[in-house]
Amino acid sequence: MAYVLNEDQQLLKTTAADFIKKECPVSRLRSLRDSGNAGGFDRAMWSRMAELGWPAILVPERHGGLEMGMTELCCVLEEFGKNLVPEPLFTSALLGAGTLLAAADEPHCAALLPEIATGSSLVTLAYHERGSRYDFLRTTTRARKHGLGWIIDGEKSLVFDGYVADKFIVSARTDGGVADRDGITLFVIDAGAAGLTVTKQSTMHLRDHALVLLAGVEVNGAAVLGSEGCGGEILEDVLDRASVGLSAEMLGNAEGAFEMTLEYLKTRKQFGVLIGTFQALKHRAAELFTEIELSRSAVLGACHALDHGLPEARSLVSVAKARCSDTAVLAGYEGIQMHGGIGMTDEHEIGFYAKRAKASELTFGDAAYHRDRFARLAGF
Amino acid sequence: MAYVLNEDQQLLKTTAADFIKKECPVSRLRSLRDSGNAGGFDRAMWSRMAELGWPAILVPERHGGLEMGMTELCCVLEEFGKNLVPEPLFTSALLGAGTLLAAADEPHCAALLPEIATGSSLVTLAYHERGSRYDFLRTTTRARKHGLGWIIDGEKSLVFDGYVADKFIVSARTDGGVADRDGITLFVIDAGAAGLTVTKQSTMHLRDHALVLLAGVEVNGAAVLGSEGCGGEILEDVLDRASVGLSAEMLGNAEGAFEMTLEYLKTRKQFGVLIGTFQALKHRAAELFTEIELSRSAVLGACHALDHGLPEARSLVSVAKARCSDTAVLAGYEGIQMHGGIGMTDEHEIGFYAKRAKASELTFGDAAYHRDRFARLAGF
Amino acid sequence: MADHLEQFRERTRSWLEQNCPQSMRVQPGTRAPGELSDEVAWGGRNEHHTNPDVATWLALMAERGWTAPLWPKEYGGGGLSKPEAKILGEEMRRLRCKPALVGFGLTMIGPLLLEHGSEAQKKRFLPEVCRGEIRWCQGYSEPGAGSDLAGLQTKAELVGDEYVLNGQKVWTSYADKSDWMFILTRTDPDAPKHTGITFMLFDMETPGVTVRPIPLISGASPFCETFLEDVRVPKDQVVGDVNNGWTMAKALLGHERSMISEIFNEERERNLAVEAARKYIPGSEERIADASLRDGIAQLTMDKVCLDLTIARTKEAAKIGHQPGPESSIFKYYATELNKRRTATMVSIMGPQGLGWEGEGFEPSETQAVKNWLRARGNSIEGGTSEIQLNIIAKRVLGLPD
Amino acid sequence: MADHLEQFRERTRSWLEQNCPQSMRVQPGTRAPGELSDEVAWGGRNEHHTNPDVATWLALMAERGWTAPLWPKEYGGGGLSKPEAKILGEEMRRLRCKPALVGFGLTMIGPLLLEHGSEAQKKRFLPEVCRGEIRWCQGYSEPGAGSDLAGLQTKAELVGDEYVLNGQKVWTSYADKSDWMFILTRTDPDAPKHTGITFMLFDMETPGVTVRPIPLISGASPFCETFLEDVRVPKDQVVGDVNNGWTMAKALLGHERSMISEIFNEERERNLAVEAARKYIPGSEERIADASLRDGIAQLTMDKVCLDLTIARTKEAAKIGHQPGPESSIFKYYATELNKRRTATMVSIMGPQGLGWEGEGFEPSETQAVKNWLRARGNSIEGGTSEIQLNIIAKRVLGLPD
Repeated sequence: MAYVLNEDQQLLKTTAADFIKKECPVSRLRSLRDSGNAGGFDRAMWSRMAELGWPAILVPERHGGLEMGMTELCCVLEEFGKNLVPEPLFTSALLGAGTLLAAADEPHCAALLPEIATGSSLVTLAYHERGSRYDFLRTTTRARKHGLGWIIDGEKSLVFDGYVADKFIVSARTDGGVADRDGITLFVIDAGAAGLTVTKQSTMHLRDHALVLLAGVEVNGAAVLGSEGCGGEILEDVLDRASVGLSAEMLGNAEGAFEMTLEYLKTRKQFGVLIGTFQALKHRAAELFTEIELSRSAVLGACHALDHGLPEARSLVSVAKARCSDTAVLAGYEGIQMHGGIGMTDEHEIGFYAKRAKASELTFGDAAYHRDRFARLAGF
Repeated sequence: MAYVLNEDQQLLKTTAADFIKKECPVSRLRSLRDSGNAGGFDRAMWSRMAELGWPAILVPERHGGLEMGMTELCCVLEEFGKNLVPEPLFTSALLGAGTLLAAADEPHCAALLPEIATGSSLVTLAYHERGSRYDFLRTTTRARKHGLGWIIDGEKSLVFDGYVADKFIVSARTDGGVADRDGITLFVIDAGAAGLTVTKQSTMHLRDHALVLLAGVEVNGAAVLGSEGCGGEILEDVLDRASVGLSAEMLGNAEGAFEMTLEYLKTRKQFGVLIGTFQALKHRAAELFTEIELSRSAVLGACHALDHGLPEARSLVSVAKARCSDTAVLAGYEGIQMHGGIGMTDEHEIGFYAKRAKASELTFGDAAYHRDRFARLAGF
Repeated sequence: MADHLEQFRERTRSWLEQNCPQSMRVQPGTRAPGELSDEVAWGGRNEHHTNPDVATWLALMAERGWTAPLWPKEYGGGGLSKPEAKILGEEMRRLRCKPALVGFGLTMIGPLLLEHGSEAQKKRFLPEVCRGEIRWCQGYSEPGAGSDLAGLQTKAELVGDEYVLNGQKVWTSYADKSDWMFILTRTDPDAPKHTGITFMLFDMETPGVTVRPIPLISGASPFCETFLEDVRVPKDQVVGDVNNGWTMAKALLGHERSMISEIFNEERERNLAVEAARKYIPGSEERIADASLRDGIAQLTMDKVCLDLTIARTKEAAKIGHQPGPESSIFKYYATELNKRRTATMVSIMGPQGLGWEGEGFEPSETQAVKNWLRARGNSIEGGTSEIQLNIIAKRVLGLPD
Repeated sequence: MADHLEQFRERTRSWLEQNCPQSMRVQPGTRAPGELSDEVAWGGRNEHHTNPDVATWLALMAERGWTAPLWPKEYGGGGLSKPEAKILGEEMRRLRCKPALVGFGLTMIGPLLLEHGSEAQKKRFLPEVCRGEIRWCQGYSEPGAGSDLAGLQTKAELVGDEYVLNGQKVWTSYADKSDWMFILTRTDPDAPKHTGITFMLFDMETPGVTVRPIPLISGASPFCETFLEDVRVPKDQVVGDVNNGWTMAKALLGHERSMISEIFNEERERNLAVEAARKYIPGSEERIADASLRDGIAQLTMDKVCLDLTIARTKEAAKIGHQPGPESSIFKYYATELNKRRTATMVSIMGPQGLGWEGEGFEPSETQAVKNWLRARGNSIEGGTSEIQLNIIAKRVLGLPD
């Protein structure tokens, strides 16, 4: 079965759905926000999730993981998206473990993956720079040789969960021009390294992003992840996976917003009747349902292609990211509009879905970017 | 008043509307088509229209015309569009008289405009070539000097009313590369010229287009319209006016299709109720109404700018052509869909509107072409 | 068991290799939805093929009952088990054999008779269906009852042992080429509209039946109007119970919907739009030069991928025994809307050449693209309008109130 | 006559030149819809301005009655004729004078009292309005009655000479800054819903009134909830007849709609999107490098041109005496939908910088663009949802049946 979950996958998904519904409903996001929680999430909750094995999903068994695939990880991420769960599964499993796996660097994997799998260490990826838009190759951060090690200078922006991460994987240019594919090297750097400053960034979707400043950060030669100059390829691989993971989250966003909206259509009365009886709203709801089903297929298709190393994987990644971006944003928009006045207020959760969806759309390339990438891959 | 018709304009429009409603309702188009009418239109009817002064609208008084502007011409063309009237007002007033006026060539104007004004001569413009898409500068037809005259070779396609025209204004390259702006020269050629072959083209919207083959056509030096090599500029001017004229027709198309559809919504019953009570259809009808009102403004705005020689005229031409193309096609589509099964059949006139709208969309540049032109004119 | 199946496979393969004419093995080309192909047998007394292999292939297959492999042998079928029928299908695909017979007899009225028909009806009609001797058309829609099918008005009054039919049907595909019609009639005008409908069969040569083809905005079409004036139908030609025709109509309707959506799977549009763009838009050798169209083509292609993945997902679910839910309504809705966009984009790509209707100055591929575009406008009307599909999704899938 | 007007113009001009403070002549900047500007007087006891010229300018203008130039002098107005008022407006624009006073008192409740108020009410309230001593808010919407305004439930029971109000109002703009509220209440619970509604006025300091601001998805907002618990309103504060409040509400609602659509005219977005694109999309010095966004910006700009032309057309028609028909409903609908698209495009142009909410790593223009985008989502809800606008067009303009 390529696009239908098997029993194990279904069980994993149901377990996640039940746990999250009970422990992390969307209302919890507001409490965390309003309590001014610095980390944006709850460490005790994250430990419980680690016990359920979620950060270990992609990690090979030899490093203490479950050695499952993107399909399984996306089952859980979709449930996270449905309830806007703030715990850093996406960061840990994809940007952390995912980058280490894409680099296939055994020493670093052996050192870090077991800690990631148990949730005891949070590793994130610092690649994005202001002004680079969606071009992950555009890197002005520079690393220059210094004895047997390196000195790194630059700034990284919107680093996922950067404010609470234990380690950063930082992309820096060791060769080539600012937008070249070759000449980018990845470094594993401790959050406590001298010269590294982390500033929390306040973003609309309440994820814990950070600005990371590197001012003469010194690392030794072993800090290089993979090999020198090959960071571009690793980034493309991990960002493809991350795009699909985020797509699964956005699918969940759309479902969560849509469920909430359907419920409202079935209970809210105006002009003496339920607003769900208005045909114009019915048709829009049915159209949105159609988009959600197509988005689900796109995520399943991309996961299948990645898990089986199919040649069309990159194209399907772009299909999923474009589709899910459009659907999640539409679900947020329609959710607000159909809720009417209450949907405009900060008191109601529907607005959270719209913000999260828009933020995810603008991460790893929006729909227009991925349509263009799809066309390039197809040669037109 | 820039965008509201004055009393004279209103009178002209009402006269045209009344005449056309009575004499040329849309059902007449089918009769003409099914009778296999070679010219696509009725010469007796055309004479009556000439008596009303319509082909003389743009013609200066000194050449026997009414010396009015685009606003007035578009009032009548809109009514033509509402009923898909096949008589060649568009061709005669814009492509014929319009090109002569744009060239400001007094001898040719004096010779031809009086005949055009009375409807006794039909002059058309042969500029388009297969493979040139919307680039009116792309001209492979060549004219080479021969004594005091010229010899012309090439092929022109989709010449408006070419099958029944008395004279052609033909663009040919006398200098420069195939897509250059300079080096295009316009020639006035008699339909009976040796070497000129006219073949009728059967198009979906039942306009009388023709393929015009020029094989060693000889003309004398006086055949040049305007001056040698300046045809590119003249073409841009006349095609701007023609685009607005066609936009007015498309506005009429949209109104005609919409009226027919509204009538159907108010009389057709399904599931025991009038289909016009279905909210989803109501909302779509209201959206279409909005588009039509915006299209009307776009046409009025472009006419005003052209008539007053405003600097934003070219931009407004593109606004009108893009908007009216989208609206007319939408009105045709919604018309067919809301009519249901009967809308799919050749028996019902709603399909004629969809075909005409699409054909006009694909003439002088579609909406995407004009968005791009608008952006270029605005410098982005 | 497995041995038996393996032997069956080998026997089938060798029989097919020996008997399927070469001209019936060509891979089916792309054809426009609703267009008649002259390369396969639709059956019936009005059919004539220039290629004699069509008739030969039909006769050979019918002799073995393999035009309807799963039907009982006594009714002219093959009497195969499901695994055997699957093997037959696989072997036919392997050799690229065309089907020996297609049409409503096999896909619609046959299965209905098997379930709801009387023994006499099965004996009378099914063998003729299997041998391709009778071609069927469907008399459902009426001028006054489009989306509201149950609002039909064609009257059938019982006079003695016969029903007397008066009324008019529209959108009868190939009524002009068919032998018999299965029809929905109103037998009880006083009953609520979904009851009082009866399903019956009659010969198109019965006196009082007049057929007139319907030209579409795209030109000629298989659709007809059928006028019924005092058409006498013996009451043993009623299928199922009198006044219970709506139940059967619903079953067949669902079937029609899924067929229409499968049509689009045949086409491989991906490259057609790109190829056309390279041809019609100057400077498109590398990237398509019109950025707006390029973006639109990418969107269309990606939408098609999503639709195909969704269909594959449902098929997989069906394989492991999940019932396809009413979600399958999104296929009809989405596939037809997508086809409308796709065909419109093809015309846009052609630019001014998209004006062509026929003859001078246009290539056949150009005029065909224009007709495909116009024909596609009907996709979201026939077989249940898009509006009806959205109503169904809203009600049955989303549970929104009436 | 013309002489008189010419003299009036000269006197007005010289008075304005001498009296309008320089700081009140700056051209109004672009401000986000619904945001409070501190540069003009809204009036009332809660208002404080850092710039003392605001109060000076108000006092000077109010003294001449020119805050409400067309109102009768006896109520504090200017008693000007229409031609005179027009001249005053022209001269103020010429000198770029800001209005001395703005708000609901002048635009909504004042005109209503002039038409429907008792003589006592006019004498009591209108002079205070003209002098900017009383600021008004509007108590219409309720949590259970959004688009269905007439479904309101706030109860007003007559007890002796007072109405006792109980209920809750939402979307009361600036309730926290206003002195008085004009409110719709239900005085006859048994009457059909459009009757049984009464329009009345009360002081926000009356015991039992509680106000709570409503934060929006975009952050802080002028909107409030107002809770009413046994609020006692003397019955001479009823405007018009008891149970006839719906008539007045409708008149005021139409007014609110046209105000909202005018807000968008203030903005000149054309260059903002293009400028942002050049800044955020690498390689956009000549043409904007992202073709899809470039196309989208062109579409938006052209749509805005069409909307502006349509508004200009209606204004011209009004000048020559045509009544603006219900077609003006398209302004609210189209302008708000356009603003939603426009603000969303601005965020898309910024790409990842469009995630910014506040503080580190983002420029103020970036976080403001994000908030504008979120705030705009409400444009198609407040003042009558887009759905309601489409209903109105379908019914009143197109005459489609209910």
